Amino acid sequence: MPEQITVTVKLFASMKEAAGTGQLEVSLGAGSPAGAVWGHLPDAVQDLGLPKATRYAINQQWTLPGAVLRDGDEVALILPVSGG
Amino acid sequence: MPEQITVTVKLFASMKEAAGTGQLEVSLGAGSPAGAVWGHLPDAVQDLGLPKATRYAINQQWTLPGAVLRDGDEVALILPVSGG
Amino acid sequence: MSALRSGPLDTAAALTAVVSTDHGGIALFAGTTRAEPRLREVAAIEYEAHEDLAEVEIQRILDEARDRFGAIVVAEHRVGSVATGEPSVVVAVSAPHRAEAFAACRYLIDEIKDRVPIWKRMHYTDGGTEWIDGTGHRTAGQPTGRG
Amino acid sequence: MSALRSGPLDTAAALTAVVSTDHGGIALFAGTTRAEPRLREVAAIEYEAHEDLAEVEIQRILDEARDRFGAIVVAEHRVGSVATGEPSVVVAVSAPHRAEAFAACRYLIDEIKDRVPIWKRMHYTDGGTEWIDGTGHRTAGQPTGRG
Repeated sequence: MPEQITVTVKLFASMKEAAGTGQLEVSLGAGSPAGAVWGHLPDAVQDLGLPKATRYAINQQWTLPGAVLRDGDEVALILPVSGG
Repeated sequence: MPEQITVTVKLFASMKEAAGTGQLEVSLGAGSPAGAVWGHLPDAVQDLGLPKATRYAINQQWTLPGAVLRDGDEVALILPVSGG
Repeated sequence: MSALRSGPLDTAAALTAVVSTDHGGIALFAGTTRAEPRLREVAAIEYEAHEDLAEVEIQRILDEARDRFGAIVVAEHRVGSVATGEPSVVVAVSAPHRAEAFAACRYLIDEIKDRVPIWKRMHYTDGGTEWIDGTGHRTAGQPTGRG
Repeated sequence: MSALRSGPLDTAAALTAVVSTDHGGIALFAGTTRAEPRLREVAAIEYEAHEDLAEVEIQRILDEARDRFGAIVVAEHRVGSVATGEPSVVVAVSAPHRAEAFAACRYLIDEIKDRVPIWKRMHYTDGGTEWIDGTGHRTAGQPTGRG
């Protein structure tokens, strides 16, 4: 079992714009929760601040920020939505 | 002032069908209320019974059964409605 | 403009009629004729109106909805025979926000059904007819076991 | 069938899609882009979705409405740029009666707005833009006195 895992982080809206891309590869310690990806994002994204109501989806399933990531997962940061 | 007045009674739905016409002339005593026209309608109409929720309109304005009729008025018997 | 129609209602035109760049929501309701095959199958519904009073009353209801909800509103009701699946009435509104749009739309259809002098006569596939006007008057069709 | 559309929504087709001779009521809601000339005038709204998750979530909401209200249901949402006055989302339902039709229609639009991962970015006529996603991120336009 590797000590580091790599996950794909999907970004949208202002975070996608700040990152200049909608998709980033992030390496972090095995056993890290979904919420831990935030600390690995570019400064330009972190400068936006993380809205309290942000939700997480792993592999297109809603999850909680405490859900443990596995190598190869796709984690989406779902900012407060405004469709409709 | 005449002792008798003549009003036009407008009938709809099953009452129009029973009367064979949508419009009848009715003569009744001066000072009669709208509700009094019922007793002057043909037996075929009266056999249907007067539904409790029937409303009245005089000259296309809603009114109460106690409203006094004047000569030449048009009285409509508005059975419980079922449009829509 | 008359709210009573002897031909098919144009629901798409009702939507178009209420579009506004001031308004964030459009709501529409259409009442359609149900076939009711498990009760007594309906072939068509015939609508009869006190036309003058119905026009006045529908306009009054439209004015009320416009005033109460700040809505743009339209309503049309069929008279004559309406086949199953076809709309007999359509109301459409636009309003600044979603909540007013739903409230105005509901107000229109509820008040039209309660207040406008229009009656329906069911025409069943068994040949019978029935006025829905509080008198219970009906003509017999073939026996259906429902009386 | 995909619920996300990059071109104009066809509200008339949404009505047609839910017609049923088993159902007595059709309800539709469309969300449209407001110009807001008295606040900061809007030229267009751009919608961005997490497309895969949005499709899944809209289908889930449609299933819920179908089960709860016995309704036939459709929903479509724009992605990309939507001009003022145009619909960005449309939901339509048919149900046995009026009350369920309104309830199902309201359920669809409320849940879509709450749950589906779609974000809007305002494009103002002064050239500025603003993401509506909880971050308050905006680009400046010409001064408007609103900050």
